[in-house]
Formats: sequence, structure tokens, C-alpha cells
Amino acid sequence: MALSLVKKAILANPHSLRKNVGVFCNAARNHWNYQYKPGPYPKTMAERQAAAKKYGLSIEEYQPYPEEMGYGDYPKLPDIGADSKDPHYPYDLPYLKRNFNEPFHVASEIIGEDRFNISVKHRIPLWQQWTWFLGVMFGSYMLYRYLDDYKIGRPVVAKQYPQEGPHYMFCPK
Amino acid sequence: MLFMINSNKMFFFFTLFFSTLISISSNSWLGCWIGLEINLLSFIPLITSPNNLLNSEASLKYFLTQSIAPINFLFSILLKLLMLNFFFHDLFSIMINSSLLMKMGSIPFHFWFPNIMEGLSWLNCFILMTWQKISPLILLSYYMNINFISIIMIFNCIIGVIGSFNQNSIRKLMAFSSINNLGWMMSSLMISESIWKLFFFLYSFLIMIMCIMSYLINIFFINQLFNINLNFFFKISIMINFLSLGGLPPLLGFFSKWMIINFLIMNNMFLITFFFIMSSLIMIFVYIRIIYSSLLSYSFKFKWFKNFIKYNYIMIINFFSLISLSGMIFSTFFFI
Amino acid sequence: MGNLLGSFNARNVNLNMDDKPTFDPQEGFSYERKPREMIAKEEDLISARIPPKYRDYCAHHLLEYQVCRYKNVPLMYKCAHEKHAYLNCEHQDYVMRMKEFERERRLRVRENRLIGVA
Amino acid sequence: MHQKFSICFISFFFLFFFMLMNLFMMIYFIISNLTIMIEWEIISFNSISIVMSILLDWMSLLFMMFVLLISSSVIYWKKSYMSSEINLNRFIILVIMFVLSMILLIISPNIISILLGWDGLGLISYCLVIYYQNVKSYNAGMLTALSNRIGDVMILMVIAWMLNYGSWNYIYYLMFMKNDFFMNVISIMIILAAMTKSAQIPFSSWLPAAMAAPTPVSALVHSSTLVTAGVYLLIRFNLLLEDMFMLKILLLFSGLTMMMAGISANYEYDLKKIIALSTLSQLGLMMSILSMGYGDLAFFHLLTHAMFKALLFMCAGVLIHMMNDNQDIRMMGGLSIFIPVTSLCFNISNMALCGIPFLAGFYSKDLILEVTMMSNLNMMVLYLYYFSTGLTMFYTIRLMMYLMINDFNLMSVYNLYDEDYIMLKSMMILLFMSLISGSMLSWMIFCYPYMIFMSLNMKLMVIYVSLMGGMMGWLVSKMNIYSVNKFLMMYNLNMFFTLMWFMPNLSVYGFNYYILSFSKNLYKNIDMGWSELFSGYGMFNLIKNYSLISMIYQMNNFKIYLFSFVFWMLLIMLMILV
Repeated sequence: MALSLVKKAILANPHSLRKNVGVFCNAARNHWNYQYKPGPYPKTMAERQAAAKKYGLSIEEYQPYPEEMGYGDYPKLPDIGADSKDPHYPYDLPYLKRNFNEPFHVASEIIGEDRFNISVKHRIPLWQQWTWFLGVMFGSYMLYRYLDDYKIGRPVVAKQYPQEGPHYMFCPK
Repeated sequence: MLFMINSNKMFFFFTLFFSTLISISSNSWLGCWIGLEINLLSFIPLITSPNNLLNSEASLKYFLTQSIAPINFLFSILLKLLMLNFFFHDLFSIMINSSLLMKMGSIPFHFWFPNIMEGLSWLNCFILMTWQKISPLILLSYYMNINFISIIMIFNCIIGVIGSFNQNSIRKLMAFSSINNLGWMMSSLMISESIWKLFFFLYSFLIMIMCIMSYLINIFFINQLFNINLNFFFKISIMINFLSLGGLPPLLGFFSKWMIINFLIMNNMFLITFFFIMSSLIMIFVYIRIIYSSLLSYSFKFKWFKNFIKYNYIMIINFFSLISLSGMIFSTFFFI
Repeated sequence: MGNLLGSFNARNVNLNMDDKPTFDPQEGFSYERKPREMIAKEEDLISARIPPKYRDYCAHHLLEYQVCRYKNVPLMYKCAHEKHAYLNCEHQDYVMRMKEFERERRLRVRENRLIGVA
Repeated sequence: MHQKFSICFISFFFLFFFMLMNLFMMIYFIISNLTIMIEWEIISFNSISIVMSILLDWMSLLFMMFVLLISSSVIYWKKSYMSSEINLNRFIILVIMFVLSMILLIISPNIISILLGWDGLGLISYCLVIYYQNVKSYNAGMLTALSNRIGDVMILMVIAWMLNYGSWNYIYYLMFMKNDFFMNVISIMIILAAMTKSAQIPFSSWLPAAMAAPTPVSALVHSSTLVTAGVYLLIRFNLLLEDMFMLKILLLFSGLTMMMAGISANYEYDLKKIIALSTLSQLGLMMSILSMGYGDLAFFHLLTHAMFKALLFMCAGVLIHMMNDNQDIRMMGGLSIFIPVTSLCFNISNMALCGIPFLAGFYSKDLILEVTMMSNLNMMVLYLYYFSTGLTMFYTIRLMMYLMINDFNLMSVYNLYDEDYIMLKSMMILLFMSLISGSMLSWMIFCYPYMIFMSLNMKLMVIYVSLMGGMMGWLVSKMNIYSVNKFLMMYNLNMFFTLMWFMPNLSVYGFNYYILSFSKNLYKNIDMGWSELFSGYGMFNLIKNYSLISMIYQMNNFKIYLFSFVFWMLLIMLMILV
């Protein structure tokens, strides 16, 4: 439907295409949104199978969200941030690290590469990192405080200024 | 603007204006009463129209309420004349104040006000909401029971908000918003008449903008705004003026409210201020619902239907919204 | 590395860098010491806008250096001679401060020995 | 792009002209000891005046001259480097705005106009870091912007605190209000702001991340503009900061920054990151000498460092161009044979960086180290200074071994060419400057020369540590794949040093994890829970129900209504009569 609308509009007035491209995009988007709405929550085994097939998953990995969450039959995908996905795999859409027809995670907009990586695995745990960093900073601060009492300077007295009284040289008058 | 052609209407407009002047400038209560009666009798011909049943109904209702109020007014002033007893000072003032509250359509005698507004055209609504309130308010200021009126003020604000909360009819909504503003007006009257004058002027200015805009696009209900395809500047104008009416800070409507809040706080009337501010918060919510339907809603718009508005009206409306925005300048210079 | 430690050697008499000498200037000398004299005039220093920090006993060299800089803009390297003279004077001043330090240290050690602290 | 007057050339011309103007003015100002302050009062109310003021003295003019010289040659260089860029105009405009906000920062003695320049730097640096629009540079830009935001907030708070004095011309209050409590708070905030901008230790993770920007931007940002803004601010505030406790902390932190960056640079294989970390190390040097009270030395080092660091980045840009956009130093090698002129520039700037005598860096760095040695010093700081000096030599020699001596490892088909004369010409300007600027400045700006007097060993200590560092660098560059296994023996320690003391991790994950989980709980319990029930939805329902009830009253009979009014009047009358 959307496509025919667009086609008609282009044929009617090609120059208006640029101006109204937002309208067309919106019309098209609304259409697609309607089609991609998740179905009702699958209750029987057959429904589960159909839903798994719909989202391109095998029945073992397919698992819907609990019914009261209102996501319908949308699959519960594992919580893997885009940053933890393999960067070298030849994805269809490398900038999203996603293959064609692969379902999005429900929270995909907040676990993208530009956001927090929820499945991050540090080689060194975070508390250890804090301990290392703060320990070194604190340790060097304590050392600094301790060594503040043992300053080394040149063996000289304060600079002599004429207005601070007479100063004498080391030779007879 | 039909009344400019109709000579009868011109005459009744003349008496409408002058009756108010009579009542507020006379130095006896009887003269005030005469002014009120002439006011009633000159407004009724203005709102009747032979073609519209609703108008006739409204005029009849208006006649009934507005005749009962001055009768009681007359009654109470005569009673006061007869019984010169200062012990009953409070109760006399309550009686006179009640009849005036009835006259201006305030709580607790406000029930006629939205009903009659529903049957009027937008220009008559404007007169009813602004000019018709001058003489009762001024008379109220002559003989005011502060305790009574303070309670009435608070209830005006609350009922005005609660009544307008669920309204679909814009005229009723404006009626309730007018009741809400009546609370502010009474409080300003309590403080000083010059503040009241300024507040009343700004309020009637904003109401005028709203009435003229609704008159131009012929809108009476909120759901009509969903379907209408308006000019962008018109939408912006509606938005700015409604927000101004609700009292959003940088705009003109806030300036008048700010003055009143300032003086109320200086006079240690914190409870009243609290109720006023809270009610105007909800009032803004109500106005935003209208703005929302007219401005932000997208789905039901008739793309092929364009509301045609004459260019000079647009100019006027843009000028109005410019003045609404000028509240920033006013409020900058007010307290410096 | 003895030099690096510098004032560290005087810690046992609680003497640090940039301390002021506490003893009488003549103490421990068999002869009368020659006083140092300020050659540059205060008015000249003020008119040349030399900061107080630099108004020491070598200020006359500094004044000459400033005059030379003013004359030779922007070829400042022509003032190498004046700069050298000034730095030499500062060097002598520094050496004198070092001597004062050593004298102060020895006097303190001597005093401690006399009152039997250490 | 190849027409005669491209935007690059025009910008170059104007910036260069402006630079010359500044140069002559600087010489005049410095010799007549002149300071000009221009003040325009914008608004004044209630004893507070907001003024736009400009302070011209030899310091601001000299700094402006250096900024303009570097930016003009970088922009000229860009004509070749960015020649295939489609949005070149946008890029040039961004860079010029960057330079302008830096100049605004330099010439303003007023904290409000400093904030304008400061925020301008932050915003435009963000725009420039995310210039290559991909996720990596977006993340780097966000890290840069948010780290700098802390400093912006500090400056904003300084504005709020300075309201107490009725004017924001801080320059008048530095001596006068020194012992005031407010001024102490202000100075702490200023120090924090400078630490974010100059990437000192808790905030240093953004500086290597900002390498996602195009190389000319790096050349500009990391040499003279963005990162030196903090140092410059502290130089301006130096009078106030003397003898403050916070300054001692700054001394320690900047010393640690110096060491941290030096160590990390040795672990790094990314060409630009090595240079960025060396910038960080030099910034630490400037900050620490500043916090010992020698503002002029910090300024001196800032200027000379700007020259050779810009040149270093420009050479790195040329190399990246030739290496098919590859930045890994393991791929490069033997460059001195293929591209002798660029290698010359690279080596000279690198040598200047580690302070080989009579190049630009020698005059400032040697002076700083000797002045440090001459002062009454904490041993920890002494150690940090000399160790970091050794580390500078360490990573410089390592980098040079990788680039110049080792074998070329990239591809069997390659095209290393040294005939890009636009780049070479602009590099020659900076090459000349990094040869002479140290000597020139040391004659020019030190009206009151420093006298250095120390024993031979102390004098030679710089050379000792440099030689040791160079030796280590040579050894490390010989490292092979099996040597890497040695790292596994102390894995955690090595990760600690490699990852800049875990700072990038900690400033991203270390904070965000806790904050995000807290905000998730808030969202779940407050926004979607109680708050929704009580304020949003609940309040609406409540008022709606009241409204319905009031509507029931509204819908009554007209007769009853009128009757009730009359009844009310009768009631009151009865009260009167009875």
C-alpha cells in the first residue's frame, strides 16, 4: 500500500518528492510497524513452534517473555551487548553487528555499541581494578606525605636582600 | 462582526458599557443597583438571536439568575438601611457579597455560568467573561467580608480547576478557567485596586485572544481541534497564548500572576498562595491538553482540507502572540 | 652523590634549605667581616620595574642586562656578555649563601657540643 | 581542491598574517613591559557588572602567536591531507572556530569569557573527535566531552562563587583576596578544571581516546590548544595558588601522570597513541613545574612542546597516509631510506621531545629539571621527574627503532613517497621552529635569567637517565614474539601499566556500572512504580474523579439552584433577625 502511494505521488509531481519525503517515510514506517507487531503470547506447543519459526529461531532457543510483560510472542534473546559480539565475524550489517532477518533484542537501543555493554567481561574484575588504581594512588600519596619530612635541598641559606639588614662577605674589611 | 451593522446592537452595547460605568461610579447603593439592572437588560438583547434556540435558552437563564441576584442585592441594602446595627456588620456584608457573587458567577453560585456560556457565541462569551465582571467586582471591593471572600477565593480556584479538568467543550472550559481567574481577581482586589486593574486588563486581553482565535476557526469542542488542519503560525499562536493564560513563566500571563503572588506573600497569605499556585499548575495541564490536541496530534488531520484564514487576521493574531511574549520584558522591569 | 643529598646532611641540627642564619654575623671570626654593598640604587630599580624578588646584591648587573635587551631588540643574543656577568654575580651570591649555610651548620654543631646535647 | 585559492590557503594566509602581527606586538610588549586591558561593560545591575574584557600582555600575545603559527601550518598541511574530504569547508570552519575559542580563552582575564572559550573548546573538540562518523569515534568523543564537562562545571561553579565579589575579573582578586575562604574554594575548583582539561591523573583517559579525531586535529589539539588550556589557566592563576595545599596534591598527581603516561607509551603499538601519551607525559611535566611555582618555566615548556609536538603529529599523519591508513608501528620500518625528509622532521621532533641539546625541547626541559634540582624538593617528586625523563627517552628510542631501523612489514606492494610538497612545506615551518624556538624563546622571554649552580653529577644526571632510557628503548625494540610470553608472568601488573593504570576502564565501566544499575532500580521502583502511582497516573485519576463529582453537581435542576441561593440569603437574614 505504502509503495503504491509513493509511486502515485512521484508520478503526480516528481518535484515534490524531496519536499515530502518525510511524509512518505512516515507512511511507509507506519505500515511496517503494523506488520511487525508481535503476535499474542504462545500458549500451546504448536503456537510456540510457529512463533519460533516466525522469528527465525529454533524451538530450543526460542523463549518468550513472561505474559504479563506484554511483549506477546517476541523472543527473549540473550543479553549480549553489541560491544561483546565478535568484531571479526562477517555480519550482513557490520555497523549494527547483526545479520539479515535476525530479531532485535527488546532493549537493542540501549545495548548498542554506543551504549553500555551489559554483558561485559573484564579480564581483571572491576573491584580489582579499583583496588589497583586507588591503592597505587593512595600508596604514592602516603609515600609523598612521608617523604615530605625528608626534603633534600641545596645547602644554602635564604636569599640575601639588601633591605634585610647588613650581610657580610667572608673576607676581612 | 455583525453587531457593527446592527443599530439595535450598537445601542445595547452603548447601554451595556454605560450601565457598568453608572454602577461603579455611583455613590449610593441604589445607584449601583440601577446600574446592574440596566446592565442585565442591555446584555439580554445582545445574546438573543431568533435563529438559535440555544441562544434564547441562554438568555432566559441569564435573565432569571441575573434578576434574582440584584433583587437580593436590593433587599439586603434596604435591610441594611433599615437596621443600622453594627453588630450584624459581618452578616450584612455576607449577604451583599453573596448576591454579587451570584451576579459575577463565582463559587458557590457559579452553576449558571458554564450553562449559559455553552449557549453563547464566542464574542458574547468574551463579554460575559470580562466586561460583565467589572461592576460586581468593583461593588464587592466597596463592601467586602475578607474572611468570607478568602474562602470563596480558594474554592474558586479549586472548583475552576476541577470543573475544567474533564471538559470537552472549550466554552465550558473557558468558563471554568474564568471562575479560576475570578479567585485571582478577588485576591488582587483584596490587595489593591490598581493591581486588580492591571490583572483584569491582562486577563481580558488574553481571553480576547482566545475568543477571537476560536471565533476565527469556529471551534467549540476539543475534538474539533483534532481534525482541523491549521496554519503553523496559528498553531504557535494558540500554544503561546494558552500557555500565557495558564501562567507559564516567561509569558505575559505569568507576569500578572507573579504580581499577585508577590503581594500575597508580602501580606503573609501563604495558604491562599499555595492553593492558587497548585490550581494554576493543574490549569496549565488542562490548557496543554488543548494545545496537545491542536498542535501535536497528527493522525486524524485532513490533509486535503485547509482552513482558510484571512491574512490580516493572521497578522492580528501574530501581533497578539507577540504581546503575549512581551511579558518577558514586562516582568524584567517589574521588580528591578 | 654526597652533593645530591645537599641539605640532608644538616638535618641533625634541624637546618633546612632557605633557612635564615640565626647566629651573630661576626661569631666565629677572628677578623671583622666586610659588609656586602648594594650597588644599584633603589630609584633605578623602581623606574626599571624590576620585581622585588630580583632586587638583590646583583641588581646592577640585571639593570645593565635590561638596558642591553632594550637596545638590542629583537637580537637578544647580543646581550650574552651582560647576561653572563649577571649570572656570574648570582653564582658568587649563591656560593656565599652556601658558605653561610655551612657556617651556620658548624656553629650549631659547636653549640650542641658545648651544651652537651649530642 | 586544486584551484589556487582553496579555503585552506586563504585560512592559512589570514592566520599567518595574524601570527606575524602578534609576533611584532609581542616583541614590543615584552621589551616595554606593557600590559593592555580593554574592558567593555555589557550590563550592570545591583552592584554586579558583567564585562567583556581583553588582556593583552606578552604572555597572551606570545601564546596566541604560537597557536596561530601552528594552526596556520596545520591548515595549510590539511590541504593535502584532507584533499579527498567531501566536507572540507565544514572541517576548516570547525578548526577555525576551535582556534578562535582558544584565543578567546587566552586573551580573557574574566572568568565568564574564559568559560565561553573553555566551553567552545569542549564543544568543538567533541565535534572534531566525532568527525569520522563511526561508533568508535562517537564513544571517544563522548568520553572526551564528558570528561571535559567536569571542568566546565567547575568553571561554572567558580562563576557562581565569584558573584560574591561583584565582578568576574579574577585577575584583580588574585593577590587581593588571597586569604579569603571563597578564593580558596575558587582555586580548588580552578585546579580541578585545569586537571580535566590537561588530562591529569583521574581524568586522563580521554586524551588517548581523542586520537579518534583526524590527525590534523590531533596536531592542533594536543600541541597548543585544548590540552594546554588547563596549564595556561593555572599559569594565569599562579599568583593565587602559591602555598596552597591543593597545589601539593597537584604536584604529586601531575608527577604520577608523567610517569603513568611514560610507562603506558612503552606498551603501546599505535603510532598516534604513543604520541598522545608522550603529550600526556609532557603535560604532567608542565603541571608539576607549575605547581612548584615556576609558571614561566611551564609556559616556556608549553610553547616549545607545542612546536615539536605539532610537527610530530604532522609527520605521523604523513606516515599514516602512506601506510594505507595503518597506525600500527609494527607494520612500519625502514622509513629513513624511503622518505628521508619526513623522517628528518620526525626524528628532529622526537629528539626535541626527549631534550637532545640545542633542539627546542632541550632549553625548556633541561631548565625545568635543573630548577627542580635546585629547589627544596620532596624525594618522591625528584624520582618521578628523573624517571619520567628516562621514560621519555625510552619510548622515543623505541619508536624510532621501530620506524627507522626495523624492516618494513606492511605489504609487498607499497608506495612510500616523499614528494607531497604541500605537506612538506608546512612541516618545514614547524621544523624550523622546533629547531630554533627553544633558543629564541629562552633569550626572548626570560628577562630575569635563572642561575643554575650544581655539581657535575647532578648536572649529568639527566644524561645518565636519558642514556639508560635510550638503552632500554633499544633493547625493547629488539623484542620478539617469545619475549611477549614474559609478560604473562606478571599479567595483572602488565595490564595495569598497559591500560594506563586502568583509568579508561574505570572512568567508563567503573562509574557507569554502579550509576546505571542504581538508575535502573530508580526507574523500576520510582518512575514505573510509586511515582507513577502517586504522581502521574494517580493524581490524574484523583482529579478526574473529583471532576466527575463536580459535574454531577453541575447537572442539577435550575430551579433547585435558584432556590438554594434564595435559601442561603434567607438563612443569613434569619441569623440577622433572630
